[in-house]
Amino acid sequence: MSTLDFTPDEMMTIAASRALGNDDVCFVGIGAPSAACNVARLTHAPDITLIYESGTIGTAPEALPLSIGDGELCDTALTTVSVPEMFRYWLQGGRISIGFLGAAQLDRFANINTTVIGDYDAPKTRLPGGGGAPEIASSSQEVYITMKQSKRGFVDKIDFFTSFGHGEGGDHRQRIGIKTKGPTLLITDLAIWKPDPETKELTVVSLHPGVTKDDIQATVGWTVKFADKLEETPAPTADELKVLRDLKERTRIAHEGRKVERKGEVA
Amino acid sequence: MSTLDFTPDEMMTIAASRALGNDDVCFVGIGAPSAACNVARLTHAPDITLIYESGTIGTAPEALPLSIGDGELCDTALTTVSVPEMFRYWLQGGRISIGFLGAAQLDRFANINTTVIGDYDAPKTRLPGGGGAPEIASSSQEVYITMKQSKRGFVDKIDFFTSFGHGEGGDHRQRIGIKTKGPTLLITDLAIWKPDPETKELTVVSLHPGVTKDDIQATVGWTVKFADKLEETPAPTADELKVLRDLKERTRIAHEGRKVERKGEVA
Amino acid sequence: MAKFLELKDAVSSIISSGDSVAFEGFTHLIPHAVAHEVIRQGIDELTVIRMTPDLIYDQLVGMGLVKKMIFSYAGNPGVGLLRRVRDAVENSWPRSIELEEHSHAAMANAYEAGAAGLPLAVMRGYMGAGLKDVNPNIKSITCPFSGEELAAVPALRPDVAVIHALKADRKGNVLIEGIVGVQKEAVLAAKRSIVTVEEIVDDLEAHPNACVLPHWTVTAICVVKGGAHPSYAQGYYGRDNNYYIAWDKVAADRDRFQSWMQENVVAASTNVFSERVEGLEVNQ
Amino acid sequence: MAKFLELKDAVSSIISSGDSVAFEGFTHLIPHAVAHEVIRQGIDELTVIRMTPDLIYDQLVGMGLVKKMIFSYAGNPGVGLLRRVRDAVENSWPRSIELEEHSHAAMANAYEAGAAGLPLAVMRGYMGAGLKDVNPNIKSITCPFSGEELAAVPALRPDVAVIHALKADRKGNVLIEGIVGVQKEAVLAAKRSIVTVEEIVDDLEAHPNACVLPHWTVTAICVVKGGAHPSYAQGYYGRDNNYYIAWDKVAADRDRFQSWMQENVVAASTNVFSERVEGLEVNQ
Repeated sequence: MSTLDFTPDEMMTIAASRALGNDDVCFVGIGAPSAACNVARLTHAPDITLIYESGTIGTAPEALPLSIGDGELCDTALTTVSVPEMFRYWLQGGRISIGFLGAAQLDRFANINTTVIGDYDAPKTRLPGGGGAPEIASSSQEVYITMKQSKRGFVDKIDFFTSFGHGEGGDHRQRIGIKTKGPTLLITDLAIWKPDPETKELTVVSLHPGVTKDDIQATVGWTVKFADKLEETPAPTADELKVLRDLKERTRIAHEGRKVERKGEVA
Repeated sequence: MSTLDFTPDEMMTIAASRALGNDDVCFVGIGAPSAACNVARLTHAPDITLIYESGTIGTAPEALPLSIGDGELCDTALTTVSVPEMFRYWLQGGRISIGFLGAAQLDRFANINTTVIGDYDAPKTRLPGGGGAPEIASSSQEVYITMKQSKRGFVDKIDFFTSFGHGEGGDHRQRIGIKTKGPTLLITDLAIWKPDPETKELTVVSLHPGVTKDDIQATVGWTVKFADKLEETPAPTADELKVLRDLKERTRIAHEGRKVERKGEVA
Repeated sequence: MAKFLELKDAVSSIISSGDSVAFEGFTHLIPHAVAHEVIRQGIDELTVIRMTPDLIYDQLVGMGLVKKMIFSYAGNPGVGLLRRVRDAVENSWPRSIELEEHSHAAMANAYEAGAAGLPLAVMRGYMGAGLKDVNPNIKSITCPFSGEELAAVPALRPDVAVIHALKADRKGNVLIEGIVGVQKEAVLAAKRSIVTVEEIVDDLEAHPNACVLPHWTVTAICVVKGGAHPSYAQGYYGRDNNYYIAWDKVAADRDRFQSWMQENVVAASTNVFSERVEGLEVNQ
Repeated sequence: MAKFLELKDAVSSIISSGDSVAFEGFTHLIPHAVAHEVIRQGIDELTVIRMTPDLIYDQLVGMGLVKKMIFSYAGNPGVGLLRRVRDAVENSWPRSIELEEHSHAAMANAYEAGAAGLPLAVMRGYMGAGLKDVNPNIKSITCPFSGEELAAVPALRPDVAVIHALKADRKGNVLIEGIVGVQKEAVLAAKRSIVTVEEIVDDLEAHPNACVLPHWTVTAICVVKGGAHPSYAQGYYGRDNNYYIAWDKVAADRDRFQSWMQENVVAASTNVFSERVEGLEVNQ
């Protein structure tokens, strides 16, 4: 961490948390999105509504869940609905302001692949698949994406269209009948990206502290566009860092669970 | 009541109750069907499942509800589901063994009208309409109908097809794609009727005690078919009568409600 | 985001003449107080949507405020016919009304589809039923897998949904319990909503899977104790069955109806509802 | 009509080789004990259906019992990939399996449609998504009212649904609470069902609108305390997160996987589940 008192991962989570507001209704994916949404809730957006696809609405976990459906999410939720209802009334019903997605592969138009590396029928790597993502991408009012930058992940051409971002760019979403905005924000460990208003190509609008344009290009498989007025992401505040680290510590303790060895123990 | 110790109405309710068994799952209409289903539950079929379209499943009211959704139905139910779920999972899902309907008009093929007398667009009498009946008639495994006989109700031609019985008879149901049996039993204040296995025309199979063929024909607007082996419906037993009368008395007391006059009193 | 408003202000700011308004409550929790406020404010040319029109639509129709009624069962439950609705349909008094008539299954599915953001509901229904012939909003689709022809009806998307619920918390989260009907669907299907409640509490004390409307799905919440009378509120007060029985006589006669409405609705205020449920309370 | 059976007898009498079986439970209440019994009995050529295949399908697939998998997310939740499923898909070890892949929304809708007795589910989905091109069971219908093209998938109608629930009463009525997932839909959609429960009680003490499966909708009920482990049972025991994390290493290696399965599943009995949740109990 040398001169800076935070990791790129922490910067990513905190930058993502800042993009969320009190009135947002977020459909939260597991991992980085979950951390960002809960940091927002524990800092500047205490009234944000967090929804996990397991059916928990208005949840406020003390520690981060390992899965999308830990008991903690239900215990602290306003209410918990069935999974069909979640996808029909709450996601398809247009009630989600921000759908928060991660990705294995991402292209310059924010199309996402989490299905396969290689050919679908004879994959090099079979990934978990889309889960809720195909409809989160089309039914949420906006989509935020958060993932670490790497040549493996930021590719010129994704192997499978798990969920549609801006397609081939421009008005491609509208042309195929999608009425929502799609990806409007990408937060990585290095930068903040937004789609160009016209072409919809992802464009770096803010570099995290200490990150150079070369660092960006070195981790991306296409020629990166930078905004004319490139900003620097404000470093995490002491308060933001404390909230995030306390949350991670509570999470660590919570997931440690039981210590006794028993029959059928896998470890 | 002269020589007999019960009314035709009591005979109707008790005869209907006898047609129900412990394993039946009944979709119960208000009025005579509700009384019959609860008498069955309180006599020979204690484990019968009664479902009201308001969403109450496995209900066991102390007194008969006035409406399809009195609080008593929910208080005594195994569970209460939403109305969309009731019609989707429970009725359309094929889980109802007996749908119990009444009618304003009925024809010889057990088609039912509860919508209008006269022309639909300029009705002589606007009746309440179908409510759940159109789909109760097509989705229940079987339909039982209970109503009092009268020339006004038992007509040669119904004014409106609120719900489809056997259409024009024969295999008309199958021809229009309905897979359930449809009306298999009609219980009136005078007799028990069943559709002819071939033509599906309603046929009197059992006369209630003291009722003659002429009594039947005098209350029906078409030439009535009688079964070759016409039976006599066993008179209500003392136990059946006691259960029904106690139920009606509990119902009378329950519906009496509050006695105080208040502002906004309608009476 | 739910605002806490006086009923008068909620109705005047949320419902306008010409709106389509779903007043829902399946026997339980019927929003009578809101309907009476609509009558007092004379909001007219309404398209009213309700599975079981019941007394409140007898009153709204009888007062001439209704242009069109979308419904599936227009009866006084357990009592008989709705005499004011009949008079409008049969004799155009006090005005003619347009009817769009469905089955319960279709209405319930159409609300569900509205809540789910779909343009249509698909069901196995209306087979051999006459409503298909008189309601052009009953169409069909063919299942591309089985070839089966299924009924299709347009989703319901009212301008306003009006419901009565048990209680809300201070953030505006709303609890419905017991016979929940189609109220959640109606609110989620509508552009705006008014929810009257028996009380505001610190904590809903709701079961994890209870029927709760989050505060950000509701437009306005108004406390109206007894606001469902003569319908009932589970755990608060019972159904006033005698009132339903007696209504039949009030509604039977145009003059009696009008003077009753004048005295008990037009000249009354929202507070009367709490008095009307006195003696009907149940133990919670 | 629910029968109370020993798990062994329920599995042998209800699930046969070649059946389509939905094991459901969305993170919560995953029916591990039943899956292990299926493995012990070597019931094979299964079409398994599950939104989130999870460890139990890693185990069933790794043991070669699965012919086809219908699913929407094949991951170890919060941990990573399912290594046995990967090995089957990428290397056909121990056999090749057929995949029918959907989105969560489509699977949830397809169960819903199955429970509702419909042949298809209609949704706004798969827009611009690649699964449309690789799954012939994703088609479309056109709304006859709006003209909108909507996605259509066939209803799921499994031969058998397998779930773990919290408790049953002595009549066989079953209570599910907390994250209820798609279990009710799966049971109602299926021809037959096996429900394991934590306990049998005199009274479910359920909330009026709780998720309850009436006894006549369930084929067999088996008491298996801890039967969801390493998943959890709300109010009984917590999720064994470490087990999920550790599974990643077991599944990474074919030999280790096989010896683990031999020791902990094939040579084990149903009783081990109650031991496995010791120390994970939560206060009810």
